[in-house]
Amino acid sequence: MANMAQAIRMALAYGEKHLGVTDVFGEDVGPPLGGVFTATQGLRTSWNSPLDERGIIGMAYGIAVAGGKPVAEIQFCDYIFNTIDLLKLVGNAHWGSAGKFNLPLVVMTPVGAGIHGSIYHSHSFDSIMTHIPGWKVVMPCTPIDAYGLMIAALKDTNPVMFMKPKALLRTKGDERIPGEPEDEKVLKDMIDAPLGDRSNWKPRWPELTDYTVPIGKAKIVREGTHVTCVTYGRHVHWAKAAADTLANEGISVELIDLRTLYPYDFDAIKTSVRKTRRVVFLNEDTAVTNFGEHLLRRTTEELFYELDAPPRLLSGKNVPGVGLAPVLEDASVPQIADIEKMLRETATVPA
Amino acid sequence: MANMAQAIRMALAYGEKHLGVTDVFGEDVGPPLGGVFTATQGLRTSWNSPLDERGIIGMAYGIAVAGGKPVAEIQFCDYIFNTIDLLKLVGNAHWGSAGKFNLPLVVMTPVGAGIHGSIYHSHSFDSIMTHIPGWKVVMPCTPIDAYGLMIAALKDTNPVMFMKPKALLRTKGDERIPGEPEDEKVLKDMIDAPLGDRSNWKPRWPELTDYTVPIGKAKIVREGTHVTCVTYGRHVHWAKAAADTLANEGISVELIDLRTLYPYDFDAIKTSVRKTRRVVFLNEDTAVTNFGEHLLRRTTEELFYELDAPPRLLSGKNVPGVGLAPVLEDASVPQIADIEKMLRETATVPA
Amino acid sequence: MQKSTLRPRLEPALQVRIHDLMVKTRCVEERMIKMNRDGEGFFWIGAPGEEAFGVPLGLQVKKGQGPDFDYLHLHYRSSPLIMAMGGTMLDSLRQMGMRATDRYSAGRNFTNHYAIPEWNVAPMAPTIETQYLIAPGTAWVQRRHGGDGITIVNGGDAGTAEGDFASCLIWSTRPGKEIPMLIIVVNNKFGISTSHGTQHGVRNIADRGIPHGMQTKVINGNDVFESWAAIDEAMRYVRTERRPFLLEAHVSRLNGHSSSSGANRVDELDCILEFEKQLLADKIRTEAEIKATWERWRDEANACVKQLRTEPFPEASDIWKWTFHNDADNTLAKAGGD
Amino acid sequence: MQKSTLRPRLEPALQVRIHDLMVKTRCVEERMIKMNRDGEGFFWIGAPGEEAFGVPLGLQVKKGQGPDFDYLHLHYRSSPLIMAMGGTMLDSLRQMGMRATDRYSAGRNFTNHYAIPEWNVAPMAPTIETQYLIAPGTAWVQRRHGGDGITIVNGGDAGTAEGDFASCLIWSTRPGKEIPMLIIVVNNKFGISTSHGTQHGVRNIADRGIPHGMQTKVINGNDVFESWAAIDEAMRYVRTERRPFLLEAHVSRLNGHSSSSGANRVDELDCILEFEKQLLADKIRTEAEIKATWERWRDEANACVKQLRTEPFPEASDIWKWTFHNDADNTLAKAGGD
Ligand SMILES: Cc1ncc(C[n+]2csc(CCOP(=O)(O)OP(=O)(O)O)c2C)c(N)n1
Ligand SMILES: Cc1ncc(C[n+]2csc(CCOP(=O)(O)OP(=O)(O)O)c2C)c(N)n1
Ligand SMILES: [Mg+2]
Ligand SMILES: [Mg+2]
Repeated sequence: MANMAQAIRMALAYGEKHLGVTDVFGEDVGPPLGGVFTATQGLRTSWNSPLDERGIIGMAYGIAVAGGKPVAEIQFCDYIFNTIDLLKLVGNAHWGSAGKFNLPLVVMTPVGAGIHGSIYHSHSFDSIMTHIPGWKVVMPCTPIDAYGLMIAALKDTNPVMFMKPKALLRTKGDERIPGEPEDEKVLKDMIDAPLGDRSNWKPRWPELTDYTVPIGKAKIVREGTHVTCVTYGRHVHWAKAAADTLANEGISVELIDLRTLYPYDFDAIKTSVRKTRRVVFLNEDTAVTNFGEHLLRRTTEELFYELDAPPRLLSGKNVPGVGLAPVLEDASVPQIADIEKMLRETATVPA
Repeated sequence: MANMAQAIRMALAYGEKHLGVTDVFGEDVGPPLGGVFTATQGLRTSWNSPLDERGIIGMAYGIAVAGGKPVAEIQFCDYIFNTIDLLKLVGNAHWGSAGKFNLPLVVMTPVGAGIHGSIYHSHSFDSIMTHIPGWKVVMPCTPIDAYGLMIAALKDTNPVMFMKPKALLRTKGDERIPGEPEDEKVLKDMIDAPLGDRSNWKPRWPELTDYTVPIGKAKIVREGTHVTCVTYGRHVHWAKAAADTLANEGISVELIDLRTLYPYDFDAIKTSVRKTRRVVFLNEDTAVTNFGEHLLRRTTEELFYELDAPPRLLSGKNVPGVGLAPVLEDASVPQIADIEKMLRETATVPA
Repeated sequence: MQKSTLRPRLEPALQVRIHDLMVKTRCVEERMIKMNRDGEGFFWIGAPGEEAFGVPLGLQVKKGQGPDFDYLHLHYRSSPLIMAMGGTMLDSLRQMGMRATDRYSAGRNFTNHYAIPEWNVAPMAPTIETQYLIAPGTAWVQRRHGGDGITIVNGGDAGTAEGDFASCLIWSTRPGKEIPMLIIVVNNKFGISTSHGTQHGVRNIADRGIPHGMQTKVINGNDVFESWAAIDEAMRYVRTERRPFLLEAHVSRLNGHSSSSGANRVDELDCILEFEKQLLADKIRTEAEIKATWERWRDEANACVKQLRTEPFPEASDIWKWTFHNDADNTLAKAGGD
Repeated sequence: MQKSTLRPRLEPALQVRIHDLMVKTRCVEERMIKMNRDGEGFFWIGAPGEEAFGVPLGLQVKKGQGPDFDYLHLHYRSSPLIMAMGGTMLDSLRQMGMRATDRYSAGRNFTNHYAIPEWNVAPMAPTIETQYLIAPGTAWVQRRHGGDGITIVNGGDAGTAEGDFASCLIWSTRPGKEIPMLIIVVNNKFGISTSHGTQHGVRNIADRGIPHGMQTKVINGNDVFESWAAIDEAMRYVRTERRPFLLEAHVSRLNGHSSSSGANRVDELDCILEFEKQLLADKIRTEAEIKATWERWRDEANACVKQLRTEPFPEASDIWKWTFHNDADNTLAKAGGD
């Protein structure tokens, strides 16, 4: 099975061939490295940029104005925070020009903790990003969704922020990418750059086909009846693990992978919460002015009378960073045990 | 009575004289202009910076490291969004250095709509700013609170973001600043720069005295029993107007001016909501991942069983900007009628 | 004075045309200032004093849509350029008047903030200097596309303190990946109230291009002839060499920064008066012709204001338009945001 | 080769001391790389290859607290400087080992990220180039304070593409408000995998200071003698003239970018070996003495690792410490965030 980095790479290769992608660029995105997580190895249109995030976002904007289809990478979302004004400009271009210009561009960036990244390679970006109007925001948690969401992003005529859960980039899924060879060694041979000299290397892309995960559509990862858990990114997997444990205790968790953070699938949340009457919103961004609080607010406003328990947020702690020592990281970011605990509490508190 | 710009200026003059303020700086902050809203006219330590917001925040950080006490201005918060990474670094310096360095600095910036500022002079900053740990965040709604909060900010040994509600900077309060002369013309003569040539002008500051509005303390602006409204900045005044109207209908609104957005006075909110059992959070930032949603979330989690009605958020609309035409601005930002409506609905919905 | 050598290059007919456009621009700006004073518009910012540079620039733009034509990334003092390209007074005044008919922003943006896809004029924002980051993107596409279309970016002197200006120098001179871009700095010696010399240690702003191996030039942008020649030279170079050129033009700021500082006329050299002296001396125009030009455009401006007064303001529900590129998405967004 | 003229300036005892510190630095870095390989630390980034420049720099710092002394705003390849100032192996290795005893960050930050108030070493973050924005602040205070304390800022070549580098040039040369700052760029010709020459059109990075009227110099930072002399010259200038100096030092990057790229030794000139050749040729050190130096520091590094292994990791509740400067505020913050 392809890992998520390979899946993204294949989606971009598909995009270059079929969807008019003109530039995949950013710091160390082009040869020889092909991205610090290898997500852009071997791409025909990939190139290395200067070390300048503001220049990268500006360039993407300009390419889109001139009819190109750029995919810009910010190496870690920890380094995107000097571009918030530009992201706002991008999100504003269509609205501010009364519909005269739209900017069909994709920005992708790895987010979240989980690779012992310490203070400056562990940031989340969901809260600030969802606060910037005019963007679509997606975050996959499996390679197949990464493939399908990237293709959807490339087809979209709006700016799309594609968040890559850093900790999952090297993990495999259990569904094959359409066109992916059966043997993962074969895939590796075809599309992974060799160690050592790469100057003459060229990838051989499988016969990739179109596969779109529609933007705005959540996925019910696990059906359940006692409590709903709404999350995305790597916490989907942890929530699943927690739900499995809770199943043994007779607690049935309905797990929603939001996949698109904006515009999000509120119907899916509503339907589920109407059924379970209890809900936990889960993510790893810090706790104050957190995107999960938006979902919680809307749920509370619209479904107040249908809730049997206080809706809850489980998020990262509101401290300035994620520490390097594992005990610090684990204390900062929701762990499986924390998820279990909050789901259990929420499922069992008397109505 | 002093207006808010004069109050801030006097607090800074007090700070220069008594609290060790070394630098009040930013774009057009020094002579001749003294700030685009005149909030820094005549200050001894004020100076003009290059047109470079990133440089301004960096400079404040550096001055604080070297033992100075800087007050940096970003001319409009609309132009602070290229410095979010630096604000994060400032908020992180104490935590990341294990307590070795603290940064006693103040950043002040005008926020919000209300002066027909169009897309780029109407932004709010409460949501993103409260999402940045390590900062205290305040926003006054009267000259006297502006004076007292600025003095508190100058005494604080942490970074403080002082948000100036743009639309209120030229409005007067009904309490005199300690030391302020009775006649406002006298005050004007003493501290407002003359029109025309200012090269030889020097202000004569009144005998200002210490007056601190403690950071973290909300103010009950109006007591009430039927519904709580939690807000800050210029919406305090609008909420008051709405509450006055509703009083005629027999609806009693308890109005909380938060004054400090972080760390906020949750006790005040809790006490009030326990009494009224109904609450509306009000601000003009855009609706998705909005700071009011944090307050709403915490209130819901902690007081769920004591709420008789869905807690509500009334905020700016989730569109990329505030349009110039008044009808657009009014449609984007909560107006008195909107506040009335939501307070009325929340107060009267059956328990 | 270089004038004597430069003047012969400009055909009299062209000089007449330039003068006409300079006056047109001045008149539309002055009408906006009046609208502001009359309470018909909240904020004015514009270009009185930049006509001698902006009109020759606008006339030399290769106008059209797509990478074969010039892309423009402009600041808020670009009315001379836009008028010279064929922008109408009515369109500018509609934006000042915040009308629904404002084709640049439908009443959303400040005046002199354009967005014209047919002429490759990218959407403008008042955020100083960000256009210098966006411009390399269109120039990059043009580099790949070939042809002689170039990208033009302009902005003020104070704004060059933003790191974004330096980014532009870096991105336009990447070895072997240079881009066809005319980088302009319009130096009026002030950023709002702050004079250039108090904040910038450079002798010329344009000199900052030199270490990057860039062609540079500093000119008197108050002089039509010098401006025309320098723009011509710079554009030829960029169009053919497909490399950047950094051009600094010194100009006047005749009405101060904006309506925030009163928009009153200040005592600086007026490029239109200077040009008119030349036109008279060279017998290209008579006093009467010049007077008639002013009258015609003043009348036209007044007529436009009359016209726009009959036109509707936007409606409240319009705020929901155009957040996304398709209406279904806007509906979804509205549901989440309302 | 300028060496012949520069060499006599350095006393043999000083040369021995420099060598000792270079070896000390190399040994602590190599021990960190081993810790990383052994799973005792997750990420390594450091300075093998920068010792010939960094040690002479550290030895010439005016060390102390407050504006009378030098302020340092550093990047993550500053171990030679810190070791030369008197930093201990143990402290560096504790940070690598994420121990609670890590005096720079209590187990929070990556290795080689210092924060030393007693030596004016400002808190470090791995955000490239932001230190160039912060440094002018301490230099500004020093300008006002007087004395001969200066501010020193360093960073890499690739990072100069960030606009922040240009901001630093602007803020340090404001006319009449110039600041005493030694601006250093350590040019190892790479940013991670991207070579300098593919992204930067400048001949020398230091040339970018010239339009700002700044003194500049480019040196071979692999050479101890040249480094010492250039730093000496630059510091004298900055200390006395109270103006900035931009110094570019070319160095090797001996173990690649970081542990992310394997941290394997690459084939570039090794400044320690070069220096040792000189020491031998000049009979300042013998083979045996050199060998002993390496052994002593290797042993010391191993002993430190043994020591730190006995030391505790941070505790989960530690995350709540130091968000704010006082505990009451931290308690309040915890209540809101927990
Ligand atoms: C990023 C940003 N910071 C601040 C402002 C506020 N502002 C508007 S115009 C201006 C001065 C610009 O001066 P200059 O670049 O010289 O252009 P000029 O107006 O003189 O043509 C400032 C500070 C802004 N619009 N954008
Ligand atoms: C603002 C920012 N962007 C990106 C990164 C990721 N990053 C870490 S080191 C590095 C390369 C730095 O190259 P250079 O400035 O030459 O310094 P060197 O590592 O070569 O000493 C990059 C891109 C970062 N740390 N900060
Ligand atoms: Mg200017
Ligand atoms: Mg480098």
